[in-house]
Amino acid sequence: MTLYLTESPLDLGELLASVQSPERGGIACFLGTVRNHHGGREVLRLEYSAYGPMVEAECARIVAEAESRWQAAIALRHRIGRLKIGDAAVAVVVASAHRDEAFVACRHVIEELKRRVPIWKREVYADGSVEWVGSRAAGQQGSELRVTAGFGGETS
Amino acid sequence: MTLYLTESPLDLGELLASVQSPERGGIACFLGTVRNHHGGREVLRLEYSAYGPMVEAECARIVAEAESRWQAAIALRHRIGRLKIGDAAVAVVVASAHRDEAFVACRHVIEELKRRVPIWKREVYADGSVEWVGSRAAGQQGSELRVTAGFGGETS
Amino acid sequence: MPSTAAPALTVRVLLFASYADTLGFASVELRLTPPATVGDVLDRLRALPGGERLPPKPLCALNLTHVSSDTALSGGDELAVLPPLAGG
Amino acid sequence: MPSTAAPALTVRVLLFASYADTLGFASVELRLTPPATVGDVLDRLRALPGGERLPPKPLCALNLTHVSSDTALSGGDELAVLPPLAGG
Repeated sequence: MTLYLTESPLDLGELLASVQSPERGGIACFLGTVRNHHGGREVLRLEYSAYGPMVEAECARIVAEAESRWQAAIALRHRIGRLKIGDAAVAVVVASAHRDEAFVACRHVIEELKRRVPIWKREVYADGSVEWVGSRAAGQQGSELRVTAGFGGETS
Repeated sequence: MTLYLTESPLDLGELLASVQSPERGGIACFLGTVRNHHGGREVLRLEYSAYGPMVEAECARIVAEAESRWQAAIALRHRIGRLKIGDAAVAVVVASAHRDEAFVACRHVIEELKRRVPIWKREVYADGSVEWVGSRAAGQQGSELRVTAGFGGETS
Repeated sequence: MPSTAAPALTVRVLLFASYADTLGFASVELRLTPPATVGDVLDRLRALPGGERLPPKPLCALNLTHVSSDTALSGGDELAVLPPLAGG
Repeated sequence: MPSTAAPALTVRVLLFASYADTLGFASVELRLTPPATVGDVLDRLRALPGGERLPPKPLCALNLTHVSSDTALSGGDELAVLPPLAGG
């Protein structure tokens, strides 16, 4: 079974090797790396966490859909845990007979990953603050949420 | 001075390292590799040749145009000489602050290279024939040309 | 529990990232009276301290698949309430 | 050469790939009577054995830059006639 999540540094060469073949002449890749700024603030480092079993299931669905739609071989890997500035957080590699399919499928996979795959990012800023990325914005997913210290809730 | 042409195997890691920086979080790459078929025929190997000085000049123009237009750092390398099936012939790596610019610029650079950069490819087929790719088609660049054995022409 | 009621169904609820911080726990077993939907679980969560901060329509996944809030629940289901995604 | 003519200009012409095979040479110094254009060089090439196989409008580059066939030539120019490109 393919593991889409890893705590190790991403190895682009390994992903390339897993999709290359003599029939596939066009290979498009995307690497998302940790930037030193976000929303105008200086980022020191960050930590990705995930709902692991669902990441595996959802990535498998995204890859299967795209491989079938574009006749491509696709490798996808997301790193979680603590990452430094410049570290690669996500890698997508798509090999197809022609470059058009490879580019379109590669773009599609990263967009779908961002839209559907349950991974979260907590950024540590130079001013000492820490924030879950995406949780401040009052976007379609809702109201304002702020990080609070835990309390011992219970139900049932 | 950057050399865009090489006779050595392409090193994607080296190209990546040359464009990555803490401000650039989106990296799009394209690798074109030698396929084992073309136009329905089985390809055994091929040889790329080039008008070297113009390749350097035209690639520099393409890269400068795209870096300015998309605020990106771009690495571009084309291999010439004899290549085997599966060898990478061309590599484009684009790093930008965001993935949208990286994808669009990467696609643009490979399309412009194909349209503007003077490189030629001679394919050796399984049936023993040898052909300059693109020279059989009666496209916009003209009439039918067939490879003929040399003769000692002279002028002036 | 009244003997006339349908047997309660138990659902495992998972919270992540900012939602786990906000409600102060990452998982809970909830007992619900059938028929129950994803929305019923969200209502239960909203009644807890910090639960008022959940958005009107949070992303939810039932047994590892995205679902809408009117999806029906069965005993043994795993329901995850997902804060805004930030992968990539 | 008649003494009334303007001094001839010399242009270095380069052929590549299938064109070099077709005409049987890869470079030649051509002397032309000014004013001369890229098209004049192409006409001279077409008069050579194999030259009839050049397409009506081949790609041309003058001093490493793409040009059209009506571009004027100067002494010392390097004109390359480029078969259909096949890089990438």
